[in-house]
Amino acid sequence: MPEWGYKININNQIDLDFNDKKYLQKLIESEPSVKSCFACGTCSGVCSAGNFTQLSLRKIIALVSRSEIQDLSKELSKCMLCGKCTLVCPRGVNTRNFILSARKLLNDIEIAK
Amino acid sequence: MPKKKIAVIGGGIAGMEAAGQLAAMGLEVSLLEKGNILGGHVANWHHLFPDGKLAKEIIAQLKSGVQDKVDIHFGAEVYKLQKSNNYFTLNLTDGQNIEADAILVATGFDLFDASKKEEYGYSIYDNVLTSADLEEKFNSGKVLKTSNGAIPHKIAFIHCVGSRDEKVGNTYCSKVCCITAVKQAIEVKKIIPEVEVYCFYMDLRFFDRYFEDTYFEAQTKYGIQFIRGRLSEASEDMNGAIILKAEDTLIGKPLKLTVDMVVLMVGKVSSTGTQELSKRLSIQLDEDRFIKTLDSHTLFNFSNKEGIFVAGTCTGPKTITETIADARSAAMQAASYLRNNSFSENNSK
Amino acid sequence: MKFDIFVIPFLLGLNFLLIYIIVRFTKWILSLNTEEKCKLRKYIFSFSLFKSLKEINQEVLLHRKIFKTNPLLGYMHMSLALGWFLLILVGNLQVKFFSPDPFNPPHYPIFLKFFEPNPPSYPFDKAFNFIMDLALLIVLSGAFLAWIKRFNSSLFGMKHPTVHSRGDKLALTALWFIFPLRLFAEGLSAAIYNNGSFLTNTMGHFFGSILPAEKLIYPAWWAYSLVLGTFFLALPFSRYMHIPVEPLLIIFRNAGITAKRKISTFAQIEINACSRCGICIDKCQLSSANNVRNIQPSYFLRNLRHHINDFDVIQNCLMCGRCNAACPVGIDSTEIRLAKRIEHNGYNPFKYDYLPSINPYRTDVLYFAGCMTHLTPSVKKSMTEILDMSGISWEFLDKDGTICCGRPLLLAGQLESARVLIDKNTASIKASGSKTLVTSCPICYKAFKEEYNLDIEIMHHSQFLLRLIEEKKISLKKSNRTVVYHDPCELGRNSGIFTEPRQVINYSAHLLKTDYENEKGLCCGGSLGNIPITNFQRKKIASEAIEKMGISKAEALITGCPLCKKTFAEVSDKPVMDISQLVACNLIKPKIEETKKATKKVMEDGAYSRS
Amino acid sequence: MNSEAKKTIWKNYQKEIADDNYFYLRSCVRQNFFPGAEPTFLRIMKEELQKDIYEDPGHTTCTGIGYHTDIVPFETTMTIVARQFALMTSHGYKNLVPSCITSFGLYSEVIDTWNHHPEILKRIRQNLKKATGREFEIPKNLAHSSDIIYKFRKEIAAKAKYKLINSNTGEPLKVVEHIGCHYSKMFPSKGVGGAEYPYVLVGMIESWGGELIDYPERRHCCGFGFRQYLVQANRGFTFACTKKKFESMEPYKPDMIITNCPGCPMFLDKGQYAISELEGKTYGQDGMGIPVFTFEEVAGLIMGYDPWDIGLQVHQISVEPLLNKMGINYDPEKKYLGINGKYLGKPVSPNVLKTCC
Repeated sequence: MPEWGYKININNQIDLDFNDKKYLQKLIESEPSVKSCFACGTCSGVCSAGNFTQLSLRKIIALVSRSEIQDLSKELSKCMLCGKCTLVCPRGVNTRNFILSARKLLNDIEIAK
Repeated sequence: MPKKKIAVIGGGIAGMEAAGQLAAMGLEVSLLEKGNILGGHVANWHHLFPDGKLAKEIIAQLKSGVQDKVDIHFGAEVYKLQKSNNYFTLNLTDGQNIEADAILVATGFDLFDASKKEEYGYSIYDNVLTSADLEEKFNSGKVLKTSNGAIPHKIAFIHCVGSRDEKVGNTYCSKVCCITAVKQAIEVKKIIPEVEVYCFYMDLRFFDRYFEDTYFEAQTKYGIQFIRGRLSEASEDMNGAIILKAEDTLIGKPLKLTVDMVVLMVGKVSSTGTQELSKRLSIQLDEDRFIKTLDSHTLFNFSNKEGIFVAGTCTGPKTITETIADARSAAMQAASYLRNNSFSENNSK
Repeated sequence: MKFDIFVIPFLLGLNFLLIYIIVRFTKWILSLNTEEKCKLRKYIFSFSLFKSLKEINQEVLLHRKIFKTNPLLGYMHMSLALGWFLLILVGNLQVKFFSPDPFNPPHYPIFLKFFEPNPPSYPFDKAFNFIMDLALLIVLSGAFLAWIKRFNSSLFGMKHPTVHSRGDKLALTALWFIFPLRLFAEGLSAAIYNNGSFLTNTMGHFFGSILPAEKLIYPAWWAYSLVLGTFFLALPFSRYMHIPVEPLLIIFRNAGITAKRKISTFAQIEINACSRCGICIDKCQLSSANNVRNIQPSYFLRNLRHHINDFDVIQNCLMCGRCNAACPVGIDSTEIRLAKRIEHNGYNPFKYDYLPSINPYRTDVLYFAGCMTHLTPSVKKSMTEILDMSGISWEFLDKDGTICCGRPLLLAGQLESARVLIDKNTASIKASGSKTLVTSCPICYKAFKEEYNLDIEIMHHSQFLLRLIEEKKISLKKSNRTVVYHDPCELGRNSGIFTEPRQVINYSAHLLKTDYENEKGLCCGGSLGNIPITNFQRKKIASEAIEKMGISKAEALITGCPLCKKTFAEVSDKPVMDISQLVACNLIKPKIEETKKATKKVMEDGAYSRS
Repeated sequence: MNSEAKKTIWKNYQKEIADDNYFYLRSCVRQNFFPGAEPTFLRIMKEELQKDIYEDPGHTTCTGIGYHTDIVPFETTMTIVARQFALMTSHGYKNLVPSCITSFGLYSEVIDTWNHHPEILKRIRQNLKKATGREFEIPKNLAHSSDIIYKFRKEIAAKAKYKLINSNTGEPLKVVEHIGCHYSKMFPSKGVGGAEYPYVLVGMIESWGGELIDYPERRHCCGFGFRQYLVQANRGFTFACTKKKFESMEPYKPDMIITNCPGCPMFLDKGQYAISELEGKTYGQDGMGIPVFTFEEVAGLIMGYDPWDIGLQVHQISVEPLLNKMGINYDPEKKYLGINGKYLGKPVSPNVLKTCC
């Protein structure tokens, strides 16, 4: 490939035609309550880790529901599992189990690779 | 003393309810409908949020209130109005003249013309429908199919089409589209359980009783996906599927999605009927082109003209429940005005 | 002659059992690590071994703990264990008395009445026969009760007894038949030879009057030998393995060997020592409030023993420790569960490289609110007010954001990830140079106590408040409000802090007793220990706890845990207060100038500590 | 697709296009990269349509590129635009016809600004007066050269020797049209057919016998975007856009692309080379790419002008396959001979993209 000082940028759009929905399905099976998230962001607001770094569970759930798993692992690894979000969620989402299941899923994918 | 007369203009649910109530209060009511059926938009709807009750049941219920109790004129539009000391004469397009002591305007709304949002491709792309088109399909009882006769795998509902959009001159919220979208999404899921349904929204407004529950059910029971982002543009691919582009504002990335069918949740705009009538009756419209009421808290059934009352969506978007309530209150106001003409003097001045 | 063909089943069973146990025990002892080995060696050659023997006698024979849970249940277990033990012991003694030769085959005393139907008289023979019959009667009564229990466990105070596996059922049936058959065989021998004492003799004459004794006696001995053999063969693979293992467990435990964080030898022994008595099932609030009955130790340990790794069972536990408190064998199943969780979730630990290093001002007392406390500002506010008024020099470590203590991660099996947070916090705590660390969150408290090694004093705020009161740093007026105190699992049962909170409350209100004090304390359901539990299930547990503690008769519910406070607040119609709130609202505020002095002092201390 | 309904939409966007007496302004990019295009346009106007069209050798850049890359301040731009207008006025013309889409957009923008802010117009008049002593009138009619060709598309069709038809099969050629962003995205009312369904090129395609391809990314920018391409670090964006368009049109198997902007054909034409070198991907038949034309070149082609006279030899994508399809006879030997018949030299052939001869 020639060295022209640039490459063709890869598309940064969320391509729902391309993304693999099976991840979303698996996660919903392991923690159904996540379906009821309405993105109020309370979780992100109380987040203990959020005091020190960019971490938004609301965004993580959104990413998962779009099956955007590439950015996910990094985000999840910031969580301290303290459980404040579980305590404040207005839709009763079991956030800790969601995070652990998501982590397990990503780990399995890693292993599969 | 002779019966007082009142003319109700508009045979939608507001007009029917008002006329029915007025007749019940012993007034001589004539109901003017420019079309040839009663029920207005509701008559074209299949079933209603939030409980899925059939629209025709509502219509039937309201009909029973006016049948043989009210003098109903079909194909009747008002083209001229004279007033001589608190007494109106309406010249109708069908040649008849009607005399009345008061007028109740219930000329309702029109659905936003979706083709005005060119970038959404309504009337250009065959698989782009409006919420009304979808209801029509429900009514037809036929299986939901795309233009090339296939069962759709993915359907997207686009909220706020023609509402909250200064580009088309409607800056207000049409109130019922969010809940209608969710209602229709659930209905589609019931017909085609394996279909993927997406709702593109700016804000979700579930203000009324049971609405939030419907939303919750849509999420948890029917797995309907909600994407917070306004549709930017739609284009058609070779097979007539629609490629949607929006920003997923919860993630902050542009998003692309190809669907087999798009449903535009068209908003409510002031009906041409309302606007023409306002000229002939010289009643005042507000900036949103809906009829201006004397006061939005208490005198919301009074137009700026004495003896002319307003009810229903001609004064802005309303749910069916609100419309019915509004019609009843209008009927009550009109009746008390007719019983004692001083009423409006006290209030409306 | 001292042999007959029919004893072979018994001998086979017995020998197999003995060999199995010896092999198994040696394996276990060898698999201990060196440190544990020397612990064990030290212990065995010390006097404190007698403590174990006493305990063995109390728990294995007399079943003291089970008596505590339910007398009838206790008697049932005791009668079986003690009675059978006596039969064996006295049986052998008896033989020693009349048989000259020193060595008798093991079956000889068991089937004595077969080999010596009417022996020449020997010292105390009447007494021996009497004791033997008495022992038999005791065992029979136990067996009878056990049989009743199968049909109506509620008589024994058990709502949901363990649902046993096929193997267990087989062993159980064998056990039921052993003693009736012994009675039958000895009875028949009494019918023929008129031997035995009050039980066998009388029953014998009764049998003789209705049955052809001569024809039946030999088959009866066969049957007796057969069921014994079957039972011994089945024992190692059934719940009855706990009979030999429990004494070993007691010795190991007293020797100070534990199952910390991994499925070690000790854990293996604990797993085998579980008798699946099912006492844990009723204690578990997942069972009582949510009808979840497959996760309790009784089943969880059975899974492990059969190498079934059911992740859902492992995850679905409040880790409240009520089962441990009630376990007659004293198995710490939560520790084992934790070990399993670590096995499952321990993979690629988190880095948390984004965490800042916090350097608090140097101070005597460091206050760590904890994540959850930030959701109960009332607690933060009260503590700040009290600490300020007390005039001591203190710092609010996690005022602007908590670095989690790590226990929630640990409870989810993320041991490595937890370590990172532990190190972070340790660093900043050490940096403060404080002598005392006070926390408002029992979860943090337990973490600081067990996971950290901070060589400073660690206190829950209830303890510290008591100190402030006793040292007259603060003074309270006693209100006449009646309150109920809820023991947070992590503070009470799991950290053993019961008295201090109650003392503090007694200074400021009237504390009502409930049926769930101290060790018996209930879980609020909010526990971070349970990962898959749904919000709905949590609420049910909380409501049930409120119900059981009888909050209705009190004016307020007092607790010492922000998580309990929030969880209860959702379902309680009475106010739920933290102990610190109670103290704060009963503080006797000093006069203005005193306050000035106090604050001045704080300032000075502050100034001092800041320089 | 309901194309009838579509017509009704673009019909809402009609603009007035003067029918004679044009003052022509050239395009920096077009005259450099498609040197045959503008002469062809002038030739058609003068010879075929007998129109009065004048250009002043003294006219300059409109500063569009400088303006859109934040180099030239708007004040300066407006003054330079004013000078162009002054030239027009001095020659007694009222109808301005720029060859460049960006100029067209910029003139529209400047005029619109002046309409809203007379005080600015006043100031600019002073600036120009002070600087050059010139005075100017705002054009009565502003139309892009493609608007002119669109206006006379039928006349041209009547005189045409060839059609946009595959002479072997008789099928109409599948044509992709690409409109420069500055044509109607800024001022939809200033473009024939508006911004969503622009018709200016479609009109030519339809009346010259071709068949329009309406593909999903039709509205998308070619990728030039000034800041994007002109800053090396941003060029990745440029070709990401170009690629997006080609990926989207590929399944429709287009025979050719027509453009009305000078920059777009450059990026669609040379972009195919860049993509092929960077990612090894080529479009069109047998790795030869999809030929790209300016509307003037296409007009010239169907009028039967010699392909090499209208400058098709400087295209990156070989045009021969299309010429063959259309049944246009040409002399391959003459491809690299200049007007004066002198040999220009032959370009080096790329690594991936196939070229003929």
